[in-house]
Amino acid sequence: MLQSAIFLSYLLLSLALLGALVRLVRGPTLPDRVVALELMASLTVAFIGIYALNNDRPAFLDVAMVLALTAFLTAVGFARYLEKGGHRGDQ
Amino acid sequence: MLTGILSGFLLAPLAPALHRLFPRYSGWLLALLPAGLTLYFFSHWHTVTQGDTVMSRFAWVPDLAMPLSFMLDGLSLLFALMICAIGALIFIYAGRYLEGHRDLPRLYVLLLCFMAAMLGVVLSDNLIVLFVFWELTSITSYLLIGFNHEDANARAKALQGLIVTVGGGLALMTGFILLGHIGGSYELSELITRGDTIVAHPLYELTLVLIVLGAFTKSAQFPFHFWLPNAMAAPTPVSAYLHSATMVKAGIYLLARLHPAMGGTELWLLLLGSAGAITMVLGIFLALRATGIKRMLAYSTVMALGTLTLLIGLGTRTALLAAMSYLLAHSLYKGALFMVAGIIDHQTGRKDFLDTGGWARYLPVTSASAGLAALSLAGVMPLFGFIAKEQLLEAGLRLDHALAPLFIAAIVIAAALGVAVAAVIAIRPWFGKPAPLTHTPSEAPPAMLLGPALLASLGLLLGLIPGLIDRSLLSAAASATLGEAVTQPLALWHGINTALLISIGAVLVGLVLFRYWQGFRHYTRWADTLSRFGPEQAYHRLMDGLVALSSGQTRLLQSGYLRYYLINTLLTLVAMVAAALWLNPDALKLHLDFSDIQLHEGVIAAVLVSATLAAVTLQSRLGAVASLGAVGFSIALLYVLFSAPDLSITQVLVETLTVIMLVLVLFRLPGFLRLTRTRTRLADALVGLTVGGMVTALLLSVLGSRYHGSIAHYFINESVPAGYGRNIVNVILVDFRALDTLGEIFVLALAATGVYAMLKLRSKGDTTEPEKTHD
Amino acid sequence: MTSLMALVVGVLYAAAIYMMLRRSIVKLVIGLVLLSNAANLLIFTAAGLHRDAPPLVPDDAQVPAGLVADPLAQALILTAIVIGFGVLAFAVVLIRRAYEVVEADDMNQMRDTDT
Amino acid sequence: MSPLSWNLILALVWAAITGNFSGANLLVGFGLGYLILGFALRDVPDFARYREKMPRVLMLLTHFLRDLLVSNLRVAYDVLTPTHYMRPAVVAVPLRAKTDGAITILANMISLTPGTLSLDVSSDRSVLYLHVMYLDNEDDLRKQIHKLEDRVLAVLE
Amino acid sequence: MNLLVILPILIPLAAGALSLLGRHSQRVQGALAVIGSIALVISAVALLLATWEQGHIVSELGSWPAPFGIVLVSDLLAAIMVLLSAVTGAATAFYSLGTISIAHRKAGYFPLMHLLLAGVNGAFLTGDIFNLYVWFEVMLVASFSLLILGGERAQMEGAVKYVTLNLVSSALFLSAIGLLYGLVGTLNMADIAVKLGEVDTGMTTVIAMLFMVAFGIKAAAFPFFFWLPASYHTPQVAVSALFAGLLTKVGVYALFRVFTLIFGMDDPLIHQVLLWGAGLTMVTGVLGAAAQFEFRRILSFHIVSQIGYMMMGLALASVSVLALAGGIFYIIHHIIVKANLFFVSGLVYRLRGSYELKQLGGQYRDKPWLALLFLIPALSLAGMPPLSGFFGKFIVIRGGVEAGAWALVAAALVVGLLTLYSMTKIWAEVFWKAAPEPAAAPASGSNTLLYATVAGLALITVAIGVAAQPVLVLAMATAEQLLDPTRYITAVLGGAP
Amino acid sequence: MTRDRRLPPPDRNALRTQSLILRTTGFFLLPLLLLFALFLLLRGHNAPGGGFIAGLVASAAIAVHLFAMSEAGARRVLRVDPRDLIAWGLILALAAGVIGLFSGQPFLTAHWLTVSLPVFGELKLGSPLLFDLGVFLVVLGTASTIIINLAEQDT
Amino acid sequence: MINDLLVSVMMVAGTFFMFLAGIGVLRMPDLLMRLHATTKAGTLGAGLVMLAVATHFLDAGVTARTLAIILFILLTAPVAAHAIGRAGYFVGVPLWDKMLKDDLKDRYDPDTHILHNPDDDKNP
Ligand code: NA
Ligand code: NA
Repeated sequence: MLQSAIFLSYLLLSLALLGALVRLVRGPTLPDRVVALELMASLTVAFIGIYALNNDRPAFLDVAMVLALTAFLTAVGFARYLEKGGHRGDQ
Repeated sequence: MLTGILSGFLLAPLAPALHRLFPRYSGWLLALLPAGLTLYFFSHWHTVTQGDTVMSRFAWVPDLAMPLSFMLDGLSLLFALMICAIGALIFIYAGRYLEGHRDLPRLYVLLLCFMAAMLGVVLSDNLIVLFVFWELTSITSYLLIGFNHEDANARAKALQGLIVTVGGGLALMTGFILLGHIGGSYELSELITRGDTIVAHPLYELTLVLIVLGAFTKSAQFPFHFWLPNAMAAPTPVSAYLHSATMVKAGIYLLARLHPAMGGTELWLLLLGSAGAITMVLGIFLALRATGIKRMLAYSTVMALGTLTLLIGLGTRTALLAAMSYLLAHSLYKGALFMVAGIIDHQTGRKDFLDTGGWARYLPVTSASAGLAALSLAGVMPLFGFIAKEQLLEAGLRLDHALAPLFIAAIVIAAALGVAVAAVIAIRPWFGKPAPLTHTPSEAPPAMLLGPALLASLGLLLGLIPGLIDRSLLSAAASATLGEAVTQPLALWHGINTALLISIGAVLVGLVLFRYWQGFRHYTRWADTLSRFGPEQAYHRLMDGLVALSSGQTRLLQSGYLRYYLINTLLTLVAMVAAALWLNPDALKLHLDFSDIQLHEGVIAAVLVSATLAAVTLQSRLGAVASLGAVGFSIALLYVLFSAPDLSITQVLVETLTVIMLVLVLFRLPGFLRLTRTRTRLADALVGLTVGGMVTALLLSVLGSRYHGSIAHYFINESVPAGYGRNIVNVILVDFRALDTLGEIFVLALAATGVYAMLKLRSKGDTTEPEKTHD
Repeated sequence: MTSLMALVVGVLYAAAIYMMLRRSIVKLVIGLVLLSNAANLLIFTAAGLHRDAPPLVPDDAQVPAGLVADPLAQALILTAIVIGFGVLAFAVVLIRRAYEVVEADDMNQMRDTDT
Repeated sequence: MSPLSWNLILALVWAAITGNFSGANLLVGFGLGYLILGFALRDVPDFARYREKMPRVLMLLTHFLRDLLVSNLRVAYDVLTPTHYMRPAVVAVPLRAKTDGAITILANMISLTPGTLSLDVSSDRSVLYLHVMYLDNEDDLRKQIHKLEDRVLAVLE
Repeated sequence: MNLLVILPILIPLAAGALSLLGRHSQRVQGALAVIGSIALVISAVALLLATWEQGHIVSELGSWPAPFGIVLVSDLLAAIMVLLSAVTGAATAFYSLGTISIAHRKAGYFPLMHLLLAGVNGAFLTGDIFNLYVWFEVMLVASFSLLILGGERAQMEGAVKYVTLNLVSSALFLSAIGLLYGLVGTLNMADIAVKLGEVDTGMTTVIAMLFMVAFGIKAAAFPFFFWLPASYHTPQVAVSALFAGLLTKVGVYALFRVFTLIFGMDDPLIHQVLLWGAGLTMVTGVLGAAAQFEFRRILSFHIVSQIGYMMMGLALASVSVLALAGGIFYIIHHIIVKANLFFVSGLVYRLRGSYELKQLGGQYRDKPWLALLFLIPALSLAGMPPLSGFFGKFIVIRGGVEAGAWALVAAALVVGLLTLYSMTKIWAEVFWKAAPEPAAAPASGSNTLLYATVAGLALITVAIGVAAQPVLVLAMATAEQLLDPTRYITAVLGGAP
Repeated sequence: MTRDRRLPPPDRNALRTQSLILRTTGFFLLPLLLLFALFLLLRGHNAPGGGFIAGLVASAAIAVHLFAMSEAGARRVLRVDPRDLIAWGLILALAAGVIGLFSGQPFLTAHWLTVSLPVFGELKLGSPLLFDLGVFLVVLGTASTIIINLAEQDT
Repeated sequence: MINDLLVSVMMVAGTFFMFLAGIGVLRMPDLLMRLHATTKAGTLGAGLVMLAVATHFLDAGVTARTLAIILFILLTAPVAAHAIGRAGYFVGVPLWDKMLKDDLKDRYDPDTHILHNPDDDKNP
């Protein structure tokens, strides 16, 4: 059962990842892409969680921890760029 | 002997100080060195003329078989005496000629170095050491010719001389290396005993051609003759020295020196004979066409050098003795004549024969010296030049060779034209209608008269009493050149023979030519047209071509387009790898196996590739940056999936900081423009795919051919027991391979310093101070 | 999976080079980032891929149980990542300053120094 | 320095002296620190009300988690239903919370609760701008926000 | 003895770190520059002497045994290179004290200089291929930072190309290391040599090509030299000199090291590629210079050209020991002479305010000593006897004749002549020609230190020529050592590898 | 208008440009991140972490503060010039390597002290840990130098 | 067994929410609505997965770490959403045309960066 659940989880995460990827590529605006990137970071956290669980490797949770704590910086950076008037036409 | 040679170099740096102490007598004082050296070489007169050789040897670079070894035999002695004796006169002359000239001390320095280098050339026993001095003469003569360095013409001519002589020198060096190789020694004293071996060697021809090329350039043989008259840009004392006894004679010396080792073959005769004959005819013809005093003298030197080359080429006993006599005679009269030319210029300011005339009464000593020297040039009794010319004719007449008629013709033509040239020199400035001058010229000071007078008188003295040298110095020199003893007396009078008749005929024809000198010049104007296709033009074409070629190459290679540089680099890489694979086809192992891929792995790889493509294709810069973030996350996930937690964390963090940096920087930069055409982009994509494909192929091949276990097992086993850490990667980083990490943190420190410097240190012209941040 | 990774690495190299050949210096920098990642993944793959075997020693053992992934390759890559970061930081600021003095993001306008 | 900071420091000190920086140990350290600050040091003015606050924090968290769950079910609904059911709007909600900390916590919690997303606070801190997915009744919305605000203020004031 | 191997790295590292810390104090910076560079020279001399005595000195860093830990290995080549870098470094330090502005010092000039030397020495001494990469990067980033110090437009433009192409080289190097590690699972160069000897795979040659390109870019060999002429004339002249002397030579060193120790020169492809590379590098470099009319650009192109001579020595190594020794002799000569010529260009710039030949002139009249100090390295560069360059060229060519590489010998000869052409061009334009217009106000400050530096290097040039024998003995011993890699391998891995 | 007295006085300029929410969260995240960085540093020898990773996380903390507050604020957090951090980090790492030289061992030879603590037994303290601390400082100093100086150019 | 069931349920639920976030970010009509999807679903999804991990290992250390992760996500996700949403709104990303109301419209002054409250309109 656990194995099926893990498989299902991987599948769902993979699909979500593809969704985020499509949004990242399609945009249409920079904030849209950033939202997609943030989601990818969250998905990565979840991915690592499933992986750690599946392989009994709690050590990898540290990766998730770092990601959870720092990924939002990217969004903040992009936001700063936008608010400071960085190239408006650049979507 | 080493001291003797080095003394010139050692005195050189002191010359300016000496000049500052005794500005009026510096020439006389400096002349003491060559005079002393002359005496020193005279001290060996007896030994050497007996046929013995004085050797001396000091270690220098034994591993290159380069001892400082010197040899004083008849040939060397003849040259050394000329170099030192004429050198002494030149110093005295120059001290007066250039009195008050601000660069006179520098001239002394260069002359001393040049003299020392010249001595080195004629005394060296070792080929390579000889070459060292040979090149030194080229360099010092370059600096001497360019003495009037603010004159663009002087600079250009100096360069011309240098390029020609050093170019030949390079051939010479190779020739010497080969000669040493095939002769089994770099010592001349050894080589001259191994002539048979050398001549028989398969590399002989190549060696000879290379060496002869070196000698010809130095001695201004056709087609390299053009640099010599152009070297007249030098001040007169320099010309006098370079043309009489030294520089240009170095090539002659070398040919004479190598005659026993390399001479006597058909090729030798052909090369030297033909070049010499052409050069002598061409030289004297051009001399007679010239009107500039120094120019005419210079071309007559070309003729003399051709004559000498021809004689050495003939290589017979008579020819070689003739060569030695001619050599000495030429040095005496040419030295005198150049100094006379200098006196004319110094006292009257005239440099062209056409601007001279009728000055004999004002310059009695000068004109007498000029007359004597010119007669020697013309080969008129009873001067030493006559004896030399008789010998020359004899040598030609006795030659038993298919080309002999041609050589004789050349000799005769040269003799006849030579008389005309001599007549111009001996008559034109001194007699006839006085050329108008603003002031009445006065006789030159004694320091300047000493040289021409002495040299011209010596020509007379030796003509009258050839016994002073014939069986001693000249025989010894000729013996050395021939490689066996020569004891042939010289005499002014041989009775009436063919040579004498030719001589007389030549004088008559020469006088006629002098009479119709202007007519001769007029009817030979075609020569100017012809010279447009001559070797000097070739030189200019070559130099222009060089610059054009190099600009073209630079435009092509160093185009400034980074894209071009990168493509060039990468495609070369691909080509090299392809060549390696072509030669080792078994290396390529392209077994693709996708059976073990798990779903999520495949998806992550797909995301990685898609995000990469997005980063490449998105028109939004920040979108591309965001895609880079996605690439980073995918890679971090791959690191997780394949057991690299530390890498994953680092990747995530570095990616985040990278994105932040890019965002901070891109703020200022404009958006992407579509700058390149589709075709260019396709080409670039092809380059990228080629390299990418190559990397994939190599990676697969490596994975297919790996066979060794990794040294990693050591770290895995020792991490806890010896490194006291359970994170093996970290133990490697801070202990097992801490030096890598140490270097790496220094990289970071350097990057930070560079970034700081770029942001804080602005150039003076940089106006882009931080501008308003919003629009 | 190594085959797939080899392909992925190839794609990364191709993309990196394509970007570096563009005229925009910003794209050049993006190319550099990709190139650095590509080289790291190349080493990672060349050293062999191991699922579920992080090079960590359990608390109660002197050596890891069973096979673990190559820690040396990981250490090398970690070093390379950090060096790459330093270099990239430099490059990023360089293009910014280059843009400021040249006033263009176009490599083709940076040809003055080459004659 | 706030009691919470003290508590965190104590947790770290605990981890340091035990030589074990595992999460569990830090948690133990935090708990021990809470006990020390809330009970042993309750006479120190700074820590006087620290003990009572903890339960309120837990209350807040409970409510919040429930909201979070609900909001996600709502999102599930949103995502899976056709878009034309949505009634989005940007609404200004007056704020009673005055401190930066309170406003921030409130805003962040709002972002994680059903149908609302904090966009920004006006520069004079009087109004919070929200993006709402389903604007049925503005007053209901304000009430709902104020209820959350009360709970936050109870913990912080 | 362990200490001697690490000191040439440790001294500049420490000097750099302390200099960074004391960046606000000019006195500290100056003292560190002087003490650091002198200490480095002393340690380098000691290392060379010790290496001469012992053959190979090996230090296993961290006491971890080879091939697991990183080893530093000093053989004669490494020790010679370290000494050259120390001398160049010292010259640069003294020259810099007289020329580098306060603003640039505050921006970190001296730490960068120290660390550049550390990177260079690390590259020379390491016995580990990945560690070589790390030192390359240290050197590279230091050079990046030095290159842009000043922030002029030309510097930025040049730096973009320099940085990009060198990063490509680094990426290639790293990739090659990765592939090599994948193949043999080790990083210690001696161990790699042993293991590759046991592998029978064509991948060896393929990977060798990657290394050749990676190092070829660093060495500015044909057709990878583009970055050099684009950038070397742009930074502070002391920086140019340091780069000119050292940086490309690290690439050459790496070629010498890797292609004598790891990849056999008996591979026909490697041999051919090196031969062609050497010839084309010589010719294209010297032709590049012929079109230039800027002092430092001319010198820069000549760096490229002369890399060709060094490569020629390596290319012929399998046929002629003398050629390899010639290559080594050439490196020794070139580093000193090239740095010195750049220093001279800097002096001229201080006097006349330009590097453009057309705007220069009159220096022979005004500064005869400077003229002499130019002439010595210039003639040496052109291979005029009896200066150092003559012997370098002569030995290489003699090796070429021994090996029967006629085309290459011819190229080397012609290139020598064209080098002389370039040098006389500078001489005629800068020194002989009358100054075209009054000089811009000469740079303030005393030039005594600069003259002393230039004179010191010129003296070395003359000394290498006049006392060529000991240098040649050293070069021969080095060449023989390189051609017998088993000694290196035994020294590193012990008797039974 | 009341202001939370526990918060540092925001720059006048920064107050207007940055959101209150971001600023306040940033204030709380800073110590959290720094603590986390120290945690990663200390346990890096035995679990994922170490000087690099810790240094990068600490740099992220500085970046958070910079975005949330201001460049000056970020500098204040560090208290020293980040370039001094770099220098000290380098010196520390070098010193850790030099220790071995004094006992005649090669550079970078590790030296370990076993500290016995009354409660928790033996603790291994060694030069590699000092080295890692140096790495931490350099990474932190470098990233901070770059980010802060870049950000300062923008304002 | 019970544990595995619990773990499976939490895991699938969590990843399902994340899946929804993925669908949401793709399907939602404008930036702000996409943010709703990712912020809430992303947070809950990751949180549930982490709880599943904690439940699976039942180890104090792991639990502490998973709780830390959840805490970090709760702290950072809304801030990120706020930052992006606010920036996106202010730079004028197109919003869904069926929006009912916009109290924020024209309240932001990009020059002074002052965000006015609605009362300011009455006494400007
Ligand atoms: Na490292
Ligand atoms: Na260089």
